[in-house]
Formats: sequence, structure tokens, C-alpha cells
Amino acid sequence: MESKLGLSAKRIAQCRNRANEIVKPVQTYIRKHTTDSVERATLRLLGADLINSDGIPVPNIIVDQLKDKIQDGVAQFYINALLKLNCTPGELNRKIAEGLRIPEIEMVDKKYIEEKGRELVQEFSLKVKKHRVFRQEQILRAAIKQPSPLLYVIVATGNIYEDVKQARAAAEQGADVIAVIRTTAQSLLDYVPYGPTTEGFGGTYATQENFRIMRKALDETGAEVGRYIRLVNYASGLCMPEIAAMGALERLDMMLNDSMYGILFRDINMYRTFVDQHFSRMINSFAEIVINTGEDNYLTTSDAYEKAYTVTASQLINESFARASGMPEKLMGLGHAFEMDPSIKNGFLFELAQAQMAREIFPHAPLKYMPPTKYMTGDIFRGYAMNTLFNFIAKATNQGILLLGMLTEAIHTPFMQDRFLAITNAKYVMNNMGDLLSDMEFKTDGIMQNRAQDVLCQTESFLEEVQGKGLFDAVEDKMFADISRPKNGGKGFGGVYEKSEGYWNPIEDYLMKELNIMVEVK
Amino acid sequence: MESKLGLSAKRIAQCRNRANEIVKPVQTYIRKHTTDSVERATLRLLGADLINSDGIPVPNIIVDQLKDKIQDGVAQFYINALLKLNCTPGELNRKIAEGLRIPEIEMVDKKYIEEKGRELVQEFSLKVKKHRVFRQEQILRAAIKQPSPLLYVIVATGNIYEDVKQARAAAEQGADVIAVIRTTAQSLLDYVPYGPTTEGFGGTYATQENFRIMRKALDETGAEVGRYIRLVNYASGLCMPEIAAMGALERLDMMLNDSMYGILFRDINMYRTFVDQHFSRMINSFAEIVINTGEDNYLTTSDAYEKAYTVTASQLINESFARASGMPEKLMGLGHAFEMDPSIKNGFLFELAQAQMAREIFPHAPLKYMPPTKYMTGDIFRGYAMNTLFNFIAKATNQGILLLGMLTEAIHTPFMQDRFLAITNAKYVMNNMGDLLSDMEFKTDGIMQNRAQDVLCQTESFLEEVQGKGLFDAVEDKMFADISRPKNGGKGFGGVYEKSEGYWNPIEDYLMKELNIMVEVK
Amino acid sequence: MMIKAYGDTLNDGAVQLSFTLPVAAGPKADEAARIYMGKLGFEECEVVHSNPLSQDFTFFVAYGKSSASLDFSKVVVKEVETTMDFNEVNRFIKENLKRKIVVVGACTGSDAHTVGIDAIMNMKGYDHHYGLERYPEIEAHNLGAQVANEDLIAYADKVQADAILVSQIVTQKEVHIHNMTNFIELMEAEDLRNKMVICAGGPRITNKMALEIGFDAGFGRGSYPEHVASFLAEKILEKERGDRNE
Amino acid sequence: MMIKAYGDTLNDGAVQLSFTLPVAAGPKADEAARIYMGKLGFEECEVVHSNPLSQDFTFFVAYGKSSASLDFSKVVVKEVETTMDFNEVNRFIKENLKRKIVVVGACTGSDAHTVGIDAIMNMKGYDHHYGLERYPEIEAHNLGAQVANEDLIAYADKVQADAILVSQIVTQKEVHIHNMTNFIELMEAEDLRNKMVICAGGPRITNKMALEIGFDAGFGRGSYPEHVASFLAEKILEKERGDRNE
Ligand code: B12
Ligand code: B12
Ligand SMILES: Cc1ncc(COP(=O)(O)O)c(C=O)c1O
Ligand SMILES: Cc1ncc(COP(=O)(O)O)c(C=O)c1O
Repeated sequence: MESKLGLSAKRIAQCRNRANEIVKPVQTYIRKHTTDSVERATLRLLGADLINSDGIPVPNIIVDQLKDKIQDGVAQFYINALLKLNCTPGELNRKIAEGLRIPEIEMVDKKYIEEKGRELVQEFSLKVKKHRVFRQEQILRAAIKQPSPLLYVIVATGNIYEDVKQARAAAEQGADVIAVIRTTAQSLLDYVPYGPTTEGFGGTYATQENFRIMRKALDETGAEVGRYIRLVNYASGLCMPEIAAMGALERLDMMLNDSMYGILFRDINMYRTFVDQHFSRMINSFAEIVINTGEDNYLTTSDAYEKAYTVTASQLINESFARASGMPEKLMGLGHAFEMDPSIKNGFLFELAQAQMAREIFPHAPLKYMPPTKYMTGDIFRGYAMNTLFNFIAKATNQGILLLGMLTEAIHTPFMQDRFLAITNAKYVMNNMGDLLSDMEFKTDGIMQNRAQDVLCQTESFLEEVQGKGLFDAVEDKMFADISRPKNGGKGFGGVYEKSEGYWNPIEDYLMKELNIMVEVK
Repeated sequence: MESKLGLSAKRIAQCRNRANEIVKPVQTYIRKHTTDSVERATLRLLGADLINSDGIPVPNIIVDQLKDKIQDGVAQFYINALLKLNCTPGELNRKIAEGLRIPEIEMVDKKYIEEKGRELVQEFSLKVKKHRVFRQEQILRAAIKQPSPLLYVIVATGNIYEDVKQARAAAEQGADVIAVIRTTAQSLLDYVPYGPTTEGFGGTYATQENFRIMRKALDETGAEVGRYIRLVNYASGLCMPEIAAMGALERLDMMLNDSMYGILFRDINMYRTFVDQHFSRMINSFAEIVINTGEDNYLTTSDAYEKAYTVTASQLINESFARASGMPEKLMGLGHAFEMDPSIKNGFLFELAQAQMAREIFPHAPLKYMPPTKYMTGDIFRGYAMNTLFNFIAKATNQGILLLGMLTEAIHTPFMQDRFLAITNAKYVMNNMGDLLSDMEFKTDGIMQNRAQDVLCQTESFLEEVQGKGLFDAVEDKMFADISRPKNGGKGFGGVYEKSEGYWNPIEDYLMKELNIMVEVK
Repeated sequence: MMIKAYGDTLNDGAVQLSFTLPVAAGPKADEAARIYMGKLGFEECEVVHSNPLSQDFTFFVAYGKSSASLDFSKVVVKEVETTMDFNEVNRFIKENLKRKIVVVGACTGSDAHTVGIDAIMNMKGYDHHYGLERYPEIEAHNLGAQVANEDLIAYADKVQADAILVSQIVTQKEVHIHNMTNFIELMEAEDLRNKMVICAGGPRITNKMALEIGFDAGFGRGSYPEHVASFLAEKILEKERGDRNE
Repeated sequence: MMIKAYGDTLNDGAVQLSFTLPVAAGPKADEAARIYMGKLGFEECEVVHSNPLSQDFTFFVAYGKSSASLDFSKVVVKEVETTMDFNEVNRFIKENLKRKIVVVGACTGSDAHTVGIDAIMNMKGYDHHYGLERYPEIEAHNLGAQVANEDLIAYADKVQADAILVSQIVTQKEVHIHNMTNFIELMEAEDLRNKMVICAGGPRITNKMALEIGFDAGFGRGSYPEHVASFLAEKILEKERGDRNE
């Protein structure tokens, strides 16, 4: 495909190459480390679940019991207990919740553990593969009813049962994707809450039961309306791998999952995040869950016109990390956003250029386009007009996933009618001007071509500088989002461990094989 | 200028030629006839004014008194009375209002009448020329603050004093043009109401005093905001020439004035309208008042996609009639509208093509672009989104006068905040995507080029057919707006008169000379 | 069943408002807007936006919660029954009335909006629903717009109409109410009221208010020709039967 | 001076509303919406639009007129006085306080929105208004977001702050009220309340409610650094003089 924007293919390749070089040393670090959450996710995928009477989840109890053995991988101890007590994971979970201590149990021969491991991995694998097939069938069946972009809305009442009503209504109205926003600050919890929940601030707890409740509701409504309704949740945070694991088990379809969001915007330790994002992305890759990256966040803190290149740079870094987790491009919902100051002269042209550039650099990625938020005000009418132009660009540049703007963005989490108004706006615009950009050409050396080319150049210099410093130092040096994060600071640093020589993780082994992830030999 | 739409210059010239051929025989008819309203307008321009105790305007009283002498032109009788009674027009008007009968007054020598006529015409001419100079100065001074398109809003409370509040507020908000909508069915009154009025349905009576009140208010607010605020009213109807006359005297800046609107949409007799529109347009031409034609009306009754060519055809006919009244292109606010069903796939492209086509066919006319009305519903939010796309096209195709859509179009005449929301929407869109179309090109043989070329072909065949039948028969045959109007039916037919050999009208003579209108010799 | 407005939680009573106050913008205006919402009966009032409209007016967007509720099970709508489609109506007339019915329609008074009455009566109809002129069992006369009530009634009398359709679009200063009331008075004065079925229609017309004024039915936004046609057919039959029994 | 909402005529009381009712769409829902508007106290209620949101919910747009009015002359706003600009504030501090003032700010509790507090405090400021860090006479410490009240207070105590700035953006379930109340309680428990000037800010914060909770001032949407700076300078001076007089 020729570039409508006159972007140099060579320069794009150079940028991509630099991103790969930036990611390489980080991958080396990742390969050698595990974290609390990687271990808990592994346990969950093998069958660990439930909470104790204090509300502490069994995976956390196990990892806490095994603090001094984590570098060897905790899976073997859980499997050992299953073998020794000769019980199902369900029974074992109950016992652990009631106080059973795993480290005290005598170890059986490693080969039995490996054998049982294979069996449990097999169960996990079958379950996920069934989900994959089911999803593919559903998507295929509804394909003509769900053209690109998919219409994505959020629900955020804090109460899963209220969320269900809102989500069903949205699906009836035409939404293709429902994201259940998480409650404020769940990303900072070092455990995953349990059961159905009805109390959250600005969002609903991500719990496996909540996933199940919503999945069921959306499947039902989807069957009624003859479309497959995608379900989304948020992995980012201290439990990134675990939430990915839960998503894989409950057939979520998309997962917020950025390689650096937690570091920059949640002050989570960088080593922790890098290791976690890799493991969680392997799970997503295997489960064919589309990730959504968080480039929009750069633009809510920095200026969208000045710092447009940070979005492109981050997309390339996210892509490179994703590829290192075995992820095909079609699962990379790379993010960007319509966040320029609406009072900028010709701002529309700059937004259009940026969106088209993303489309051209990542031709097969289902780009996730985020609506105006920062410049939304209490003037819901003006906001509605801004959303109209946003929808316009989304369709014109063929974005894959369209997070619909809410006219009440500056006021409250969406009311039921806000979502409806967003959906009708998007449908109107998309139908009414669907073929506009294929009916027009960008003027050579015009405002838009020049803008895109400039941003690409800035991206290249920026990546070059990051490469020079190395990613860890670059983050410390405030190069991303004007935020400095110390290498050894931030939340969750205590939960990062160097793997021992004998580290064993059957889930990781399996995923790496399935995903053809090669580990380069030193 | 090369056609962005690939329109054939030759075909455009052919269309224009056909329109001229259509208009020619009508002009022949016009030249030979006068009407009640042409005579009343002439009287007004010479100084006739006031009403009697029954509320009948003096110009009407005079014309009624002279019913049997109209074919000679009533001006001479009014001037004669001035001479014989040796009084000012003001004094004479009072006497007539009190019962004085003009026909009874003995006639003085024609040469004195002609001399006095020259004097009165001179007064009229000076007044109007002063208005022209003032307006030009004001416009020049504010030019950078009032880029194209001018933002045009309506006020329609029915009460001139309430209208003033609304208009001032709109001007403060950024409106450049204020149209005072007329009360329902004023167009069917065969006289012009008098004085300030506070009772109207869906609009405010057009009276000379109301013109004055609003003109003063807008001049004041204009001075405060440093912009020249244009004032608009509606000429169309049985009093077309008189309202034009009042507009010229009170420095209105634009006038709704279509060559066929009254015939088709108000069932006014066609001969009456043709004669009236010519006279009123001569006044507008001389007073440098921009006319607004009414092509939008075709699209509220017929389908905008199917009947787009009727708009283009009507624009060409309006242009030809206007030129025959001595009007330069810069005063031709030819109309068109964004009225396609919003559910049409790619409807935006068709609207864009149509607007761009109008721009290319009439490169120097300040095209007047009308907003969606027919498909507006009580969903004010959806309506706001439609208005956003409408504003987009207006700016993209460089329309001259933008009548702003109201989000409450389907509900009520505008509330004060409705106008504000319309203005902020337009300003946002125009600033945000101002240079889009100059940064892009239409794809050769794309959807839009093909659409425009098709509509132009349809226009040509349509004009050819009209030319074949002659305009009078074409109207009778339902060729315009699917409406049939019989030649000798409709309102106001009784007020059309063949001019006698000795017909004398000093205003007409003066205007024809000033405007360089040549009468072709048979 | 008591209901309240719904924002994002059952019975939260959340409502969006926008309005203008005739005061200059500023913190005092904002506070006035908040108080005003209180006067309107709202709680948890949030004035989320304010903007000067001029030196003397300010526009507000606000959200509030109301404890007002209503019993949905007690809501009664006297809806017009609209059961039959094009073919059914024609069959019904043929079988039951055994003659064509004559319908005269117009947009009355100073109201010049023909599109609504045309949508109901014209051959080509509206939104893919044929108009009355296309019904083989209906003889439809569409007199267009700006028809005086007197002229409409005289015409209907002349063609011995079974029904009259009155369209009213402009509603400012309640002009439609006056027009419609005047129409009923004239019908009664002419002693024709009980001889014909009379219906009104228009975007602001409801069945309820049409009945109150003295019409047999009222049709609002989104009406289609078959709604009117089936109502007319049944109502005319009912009338004939009534008349026969008297 | 009694005022009402203004549509297009003084005192017409016209208001636009939109809301959702938890009922299936249809004429009965429309009628319910009309009745609901009546319950809200509106007259001449027009439900101009209705749309199903799902099988059980319907959205309405409506206009109504209210006879409610309020006396504008009685509206009282305790606005924060904001008289000085950047240079004036610095001069004021230099001349009157004769020392730098120390200000500590944070977005507290689980609230992670830094942009608002940054707008007030950061060097580069907001919308071309320099932030407090740029003021030569102010020593500003911005602790960022998600700072526990305890930590913020301990830090302020440590640096002997003259003032604390608390930002609260998330307001769901009144979480900001709880946070702010808790902050005041802790300040009192630590016996620091009267030692420092404390201000709150955020898009849903008003001066009125901040005062009610026990803050010295509250700053809402559209606040600029100089507003806070001039309030702080004057308030701190007032405090010092008060303290000296005791
Ligand atoms: C098109 C239009 C015009 C055209 C009319 C062309 C024509 N030949 O009809 C023109 C440009 C001439 C016009 C003029 C004016 N208009 Co106008 N117009 C409209 C517009 C944009 C669309 C109306 C329409 O065609 N709707 C489509 C039809 C199909 O819908 P409908 O009429 O509601 O009909 C349906 C139902 O109501 C029902 N129905 C209607 N009648 C009947 C009758 C029966 C018996 C039955 C069973 C059913 C039925 O069935 C129909 C199909 O479902 C509306 C705004 C809007 N979007 O609604 C303003 C609007 C109606 N006009 C308005 C006004 C004020 C005027 C003017 C008075 C302005 C002026 N001062 O000059 C003039 C004067 C007209 C006059 N003397 O009456 C106002 C009315 C405000 C009010 N509530 O009072 C509106 C709402 C615009 C506005 N916001 O100001 N208008
Ligand atoms: C940017 C943003 C984010 C960013 C924040 C990035 C960052 N580093 O700050 C991210 C993406 C991280 C985010 C996350 C969330 N957000 Co947020 N976010 C926004 C957004 C889009 C803009 C806020 C903003 O930056 N405004 C610009 C600044 C300059 O304005 P301001 O904050 O009002 O500050 C001004 C004044 O209020 C005042 N001020 C503010 N603080 C102070 C303090 C003092 C002392 C003074 C004097 C003045 C003052 O001065 C400033 C300048 O005038 C708003 C929507 C909107 N358009 O308002 C939503 C919004 C605030 N977020 C919201 C929510 C719910 C969340 C989440 C909780 C969602 C979730 N469940 O995950 C999360 C979690 C965050 C958390 N734990 O708190 C809701 C809050 C709803 C409510 N009323 O409770 C909003 C309104 C969006 C919505 N409609 O749902 N968000
Ligand atoms: C990539 C990513 N993850 C997660 C989140 C939100 O999660 P939390 O606020 O719980 O950290 C966001 C929100 O913007 C995001 O962009
Ligand atoms: C050209 C023209 N004249 C006049 C009018 C309205 O005037 P009236 O309704 O009084 O005939 C319109 C309204 O659409 C118009 O387009």
C-alpha cells in the first residue's frame, strides 16, 4: 500500500528497528525474572482460586507461604500438594483457605510433578482453545453486522448488576464492545478481589465472578441481537498477569495492557511492570485476546500537538514488546487519541494526519482510537460536536476499535442515555461519510503530509535518544510523559525475583512453545 | 480556477445559456407590466408613508384611489398633489390618511412633475448612496474580524423588542447576520403593516419602524463588538417591491428575494411575482443589498438527493433574472441546502459535492447555505451532530453566508441559548478544519466527482425541457417542486397591469439608468 | 409500579437540564442557577457549565436528582388503535361499508406546511407507506395548505365527505388550539359535527388534546397513512351502525 | 429582583430536559414522561423526542415551563477574592510577610488526577498562567497524586508549611467529601488546623462547600494559580497578624 501521507518506508523501518533495539535489553532482563503476580497467575491457570475468611485470595496465600522459594517457581509446590493430598484443585483451594500450609508438605519426585503439570496445562489449554474457537465462530457469523471500527463503550457504575443492565442496553443500541471500567485504584491492589461486587468508585472491581456475570449477559444479548459482543477489562497494575489469566479463562476479548502505563501513570516499579506485561501478553496472545495499549494517557498529561511523537514512539515500543510475547499484529490494539486543544486552528487536520499515520505504520493492527477527554467541559453540546469530528476521523482513517466519546465526559461516568447518544452519533457519521477518504487524496506537501512527516522525524530522534540511554534510564530521565520514575522505586518492586537455575513454570514453558518464542542464546 | 470536481466549463456555459433563454421572454413580459406593489414601492421611495385610522397604509390608499390610472404610473399623481398643495411628502401623507383624494386634484404641466420627480429621486438616491458608503466603510473596517462564511442566525419571537434582545445577544456571541423572520403569512398580505409590532406567530411583522428599531440596535451592538452586523428581512410575497424599498431606505443588508418562491410556495400569481421580483431586485441592486434566493424550499418538499438538479437549475434562473435587474454577482446570495436524509450512505459526500459544485458554478457569488431542517427531529443531540457536519461542508466549500442550524429546529423558533450553541459549533468547526479542502483533492472519477457531473447533466436536460415549454408553461406543468400553478390563478393576479404608452415611473427610469439596464429593441 | 428517572442506578432520579437566566455571568449567576434548580425541586444540583450569552444573559447546563416519582401502572394513554394495514383497510371498507369512503384533508388557517398532510394523503405517501389517495376504497381530496376552516367545511359538505382531516404544524402562541377550536365551533354551527368523523394531526398534536378539543382523534409525530385509514374505517362503520340503530 | 428561566420571552420559565425512564418505549412511556415532567413541577410540558434505549428503558428530550422563580438580589456567593496577579502577589509577600511562604499540595486519597494540582503548582503552569513553583516568594512542594492524608500532613508539618492545597477530582459516591472531612479531622487531631491555611480545589469543588467542611477556601473549575496565590498571601498575613495580636 502506498503512503497517502508520503511517509518514507525507510524511515518507518528505521523507527521500528530502533524500537526493537530498545526492547532487546529489557527482554533479557525479563527472561531472567519472575514476580509475585506472574507466580499467582501461573497458580490461577493451574487451578488456584477462592479466598480465605479474611478475604485473602488463595494464590496470594500460596505465594506468601513460599516467599523464600519463589525464585524456583511456586507451581511445583501447588502441584505437589495436589499429588500428595490426592485431591482436585477445588478441594486443595478450600484447604489452603482454611489454613493448610503448602511449604510443609513433603515433595514428591519431580517427574510426577511434571506429569501432573502437563495434565493441568492441558486442561487450561483446552479450555482456552475452546474459547478461541467459539469466539472465532461468533465473530465470523456476525461479520457483516460488525464492520470496522467496532463501537466500544464503557460501563462504570461500580455495581456489576447495574453494569449488566447498562451493557445490555448498549449492546442493543449497537455497541460491539463493552469495557467494564475498574474501580479507582484497583491497579494498586496487590491481589485480585473475589466474587460479585456492588461497591466501587468510578468503576467496578475486576473479579473473576464479575467477568463471568458480564460474559454471560453479553453472550445472551449478543445472541438476541445477532452480534458478538466483546468484553474488555483492565490488566494494568500490580496484578497484570493474573487479570490476563482470568480473562483467558472467562473468554474476555480485549484487555487493557500497556508495557509502560503502570510505570508512568501508577508509579509501579519498572522491573515489575516489564516482567508482568510480558507474561500477561503471552497469555493474551495464546488466548487471542486483543490488547489495548495506553498511548492516550500521554496526551492527557502532555500537550497532544507538541508531544504527538511520544504516541508514535510508544506504539512502536508496545509493538516490539508485544512481538516479543509472541503476539501477532492482529491482536495489537495500539492506542492513540483525539486530544488536541479544540481551539487550535486546523487542529482537525493534525488529528487526521496523526490517525492516518498510525494506520499506515501499523497496517494490520486493530488500532484503538480514544475520544476527546481532556478538553471536554460541562458544555455537553460542544462535547457532542467534538465527538462528531472524532467519529469522522475514526471512520475516515479506518481505525479498528472506536472508544466512543461521552458528551458528559467532564461530569460523570456515563448515564445510560449518554452511551446511546454516543452510539447514534457514531453510526450517523460512519454511515454518512464512510467513503470520504477513499474519495480524496492528501495534497503533496500539504499541511497534513508535512505534519505527519514531521512527527515521524521527531519520533525517530526520540527513539534514537531513548536507545542511547537505554529504556530504564530514559524512564528515570523523564523522557516519557514528563514523568520520572526511579528504577528501584515505585510499587511492587519487592515482588520481583531473579529466577534460579532450577526455576520451573509449566505455564510459561507451554506458552513459549505454543507461541514460538525463541530465546536468543547468549 | 480549475474545477476540483472535473466539471466541464462548456456544459456550465450551456446551462447558463439555457437559463438566459428561459428568462428572456419573461423579461419581455416584465418590461411591459406594472403591479400594485411596484406602484406602491415607487410611492414609498418618493416619500409616501403613514396609515389611516383603519390601519390602511397611504401607498395602498393612493393606488386604490387611482385604480383606473395605474397603467400610466401613479407617481405623477402623487407628485402632482405635492406641487398643487405645495407641501412636503410628510404633510401630504397626513392629508391622504385623513381622507384627501388625489385623483380629484387637477394636473399641473408634466414638466413640473418631471422636475419635482427628479428632485425626489435625487433625495432617495442620496439617502441610499449614503447608506452604501456607510456600509462599505463598516464592512471594510471589520473585514478581518468577519471572515467567510458570515454567520447568519434568525430571530423570531414575534415581538420586535424581544427580537432586539435576542439579536444583540447573538451579535455579542459572534453572529454576523441577523434575519428577523416574518410572522406567518405576512407574505399574503397585500399591504405592509405599520409601526413597531409586538404580536406575531413564528416571526415578527416586517414594518419600516421594526426595520429601524433593529437597525439601530445592531449598529449599536456592532460598534461595541467591532463588527458590522448585517440585517436581513424577507421581500417575497405580495409586497416584494415595497419591502425592498423599505430595506433600501433603512439600510438593510440582505433581503430574501427569489424569482419564483412566491409562485411555488405561496401560490402568488406568476405574472405578479415576475414583475415584482424584477422591480425589487433593481432596488436591491442599487442599494447594494445582497439577495438570498430560496432554493432550499425545493428540498423541504422534494427529495434532496433525487431533486438536487432543481436547485442548480433554479440558481441559474435566479442568476439570470438577477442579472437582468442589473445585479452584480457579488450581490447574488444564491441559496442551497443540506437537506438529504441523514440515513443515506455517503450522504455527506453528496452534500459536499453539491456545495462544491455551487461554489464552482458561481465563483463570485456569496452563496447562502441553509442547514438541515426537514430531517431534524426532537433529538436535539442528533440535530447538533448534523449541524456539525453541515458547518463542516460550509467551511470546506467556502460558502459565503451560513445560515446556522438550530438544534431545536423541529421544536420551536430559537431560544436564546439555541443560537449560542449554533454559533459556538460553527466557530469550532470552522477554526478546527478551515484548510481541510485546500489540503485535499477529489479523486478523479470518484463518488463526488461523478455525483456532481451527474447533477450537472440532469440540470442541463431539465433546463432544456423548461426552455422548450417556456417558463410560464413549465410552472403550470409542475416542473418545479412538483407544484402546478395556473398562469391566471394565484394571489395578486388582479394587481398586474399592462403599462400604457405613456407610463411614467421616475424611480424605474432612474434605476435602469444607474444600473445600466439595456432594454433590447424589438 | 413507582418509577423515577434513571441515570446509572435505579431510582437515582437523575435529570439533565439546560436553561438561560436573565443575569450576567459570574459566580453569582452560577449560584443563582444552583438555587433555581433547587426551586425546581432538584437535589444534588450540579451546575456543570455556564456561559455568558450576552451582558445580561447566562446559559447553564446542569444535572440534578429528583425524588419525584410516578405510578407507571396508573398511566393511561388513549391511544388511537391502529390495527390494519393497507390491504386490510381496503378489505374492511369493501366488506363492511360496501362503498368508497370520502375523505377531505387540509392544513388550515395561516399554516402553510403541506408536507405533513401530503405524507398522509398523497399517492406516493411517506417513508414507503402509501397515502390515502392510493387506497382503492378511499376517495381522497387534499386541499393543500392555508385553507380557511370555512372553505374546508364547505368543500367537505359539497362532496359529502365521511371524514375531514385537519393538519396543524405551527403551534406558536397556541395558534393550533385556536384554529382547531374554531373548526369545531363552525362544524357545530353548520350542524355537521355528527355527520363526519374529524381528525387532527401534526407533530405537536396528541390524541388526548384532540379529543379534549372535540375531535374524534389526533395523530402526532411518526403517524402513517394506514393509522388514519384504519381508524377512519372503523369509526365510520361505528357511526353508521349507531345511526341505523337510532 | 425575581428571575425565571428565559427561552425567548422574559419570564417564560422555559427549560430543556433530558432523562431516561425505566420503562419500555411507546405511547404509554411518552405519556409517563409528560406526567413525570408535571411531577417535576413543569407546565406546558412537551416531550419532543423519545427513543428506546433497550427493552426496558426509554430516553426522552423534553421542554417545559416552570413558574418557579428566585430573588436574584438575595443570592449570596462567598466568592474567594482574587485581586492580585503574579507580580503583585510576590510584591505583597515581600513587603508584608518579609519571607517566603511554604506551600504543600497533593491530590489525595485514591485520586490519581495530577493535572489539576499540577496546573496550580507546576513551573509551567496552565493556560499561560505560571504555577506556584515559578513564584519567587513561594516555596512550593507538589507531592503528586494518591497521597494519603496522613502523609500529606506529616510532610507539611516537616517542612513547616504555611498552607496545604488539596486536590479532589473524583466525586463518585461523595468520595471527595469523605476524603476532605477526614483530612480536617486529622488536622485537628494533630493540632495543626490553626497553624496552616488549607485550601481545596477541583472541578466539583465550590468555595461554599469547602468552607462548610472546614477548609479556608475552595477553588472550582477555571481556577488559576494567581487566584490561589493571592488568597494565600492575604490569608497568611491575616493569620500572622491575628496570632501576633493574641
Ligand atoms: C418544511 C418546513 C417548512 C416549509 C414548508 C413547506 C411545505 N410545503 O410544507 C417552509 C419553508 C415553507 C416553512 C415555512 C415556515 N415555517 Co416551517 N418548518 C418546516 C420543517 C423544517 C419541516 C416540517 C416537515 O415538513 N416535516 C415533515 C412532515 C412529514 O412531518 P409532520 O409535518 O410532523 O407530519 C407528520 C405528523 O405530524 C403527522 N401529521 C401531520 N399533519 C397531519 C394531519 C393528519 C390528519 C394526520 C393524521 C397526521 C398528520 O403525519 C406526518 C407524517 O408522520 C419544520 C421543522 C421540523 N424539522 O419539523 C419547520 C417548522 C414546522 N416551521 C416553523 C415555522 C415557524 C415556519 C414559519 C411560520 C416561519 C416564518 N415565520 O416564516 C414559516 C411559515 C409557514 C406558515 N405560514 O405556516 C416552526 C414551527 C414552530 C412551532 N412549533 O410553532 C418549525 C418547527 C421550525 C422552527 N423550529 O421554527 N416551513
Ligand atoms: C485526564 C483524566 C484522567 C487521567 C489522569 C491523568 C493525570 N495524571 O492526572 C487518567 C487517564 C489517569 C484518569 C483516570 C481515571 N479517571 Co479521570 N479524567 C481525566 C479527565 C479526562 C481530565 C481531567 C483533567 O486533567 N482536567 C484538566 C485540569 C486542568 O482540570 P481540573 O482537574 O478540573 O483542575 C482545575 C480546577 O479544578 C482547579 N483545581 C484542581 N485541583 C485543585 C487544587 C487546588 C488546591 C486548587 C486551588 C485548584 C484545583 O484548578 C485546575 C485548573 O483550573 C477527566 C474528564 C474531564 N474532561 O474533566 C476525567 C475524570 C475526572 N476521570 C474520572 C474517573 C472516574 C477516572 C477513573 C477513576 C476511572 C477508572 N475507574 O479507572 C480513573 C482512575 C483515576 C484515579 N484513581 O483517580 C471521572 C470522574 C467522575 C467523577 N465526577 O467522579 C472524570 C470526570 C471522567 C468521567 N466522566 O468519568 N483520568
Ligand atoms: C493501558 C491502561 N491500563 C489501565 C488503565 C486504567 O486502569 P487503572 O486506572 O485501574 O490503573 C488505563 C486507563 O486509562 C490504561 O490506559
Ligand atoms: C426566498 C424566500 N422568501 C421568503 C421566505 C419566507 O417568507 P414567507 O413565509 O413570509 O413567505 C422564505 C422562507 O423560506 C424564502 O426562502
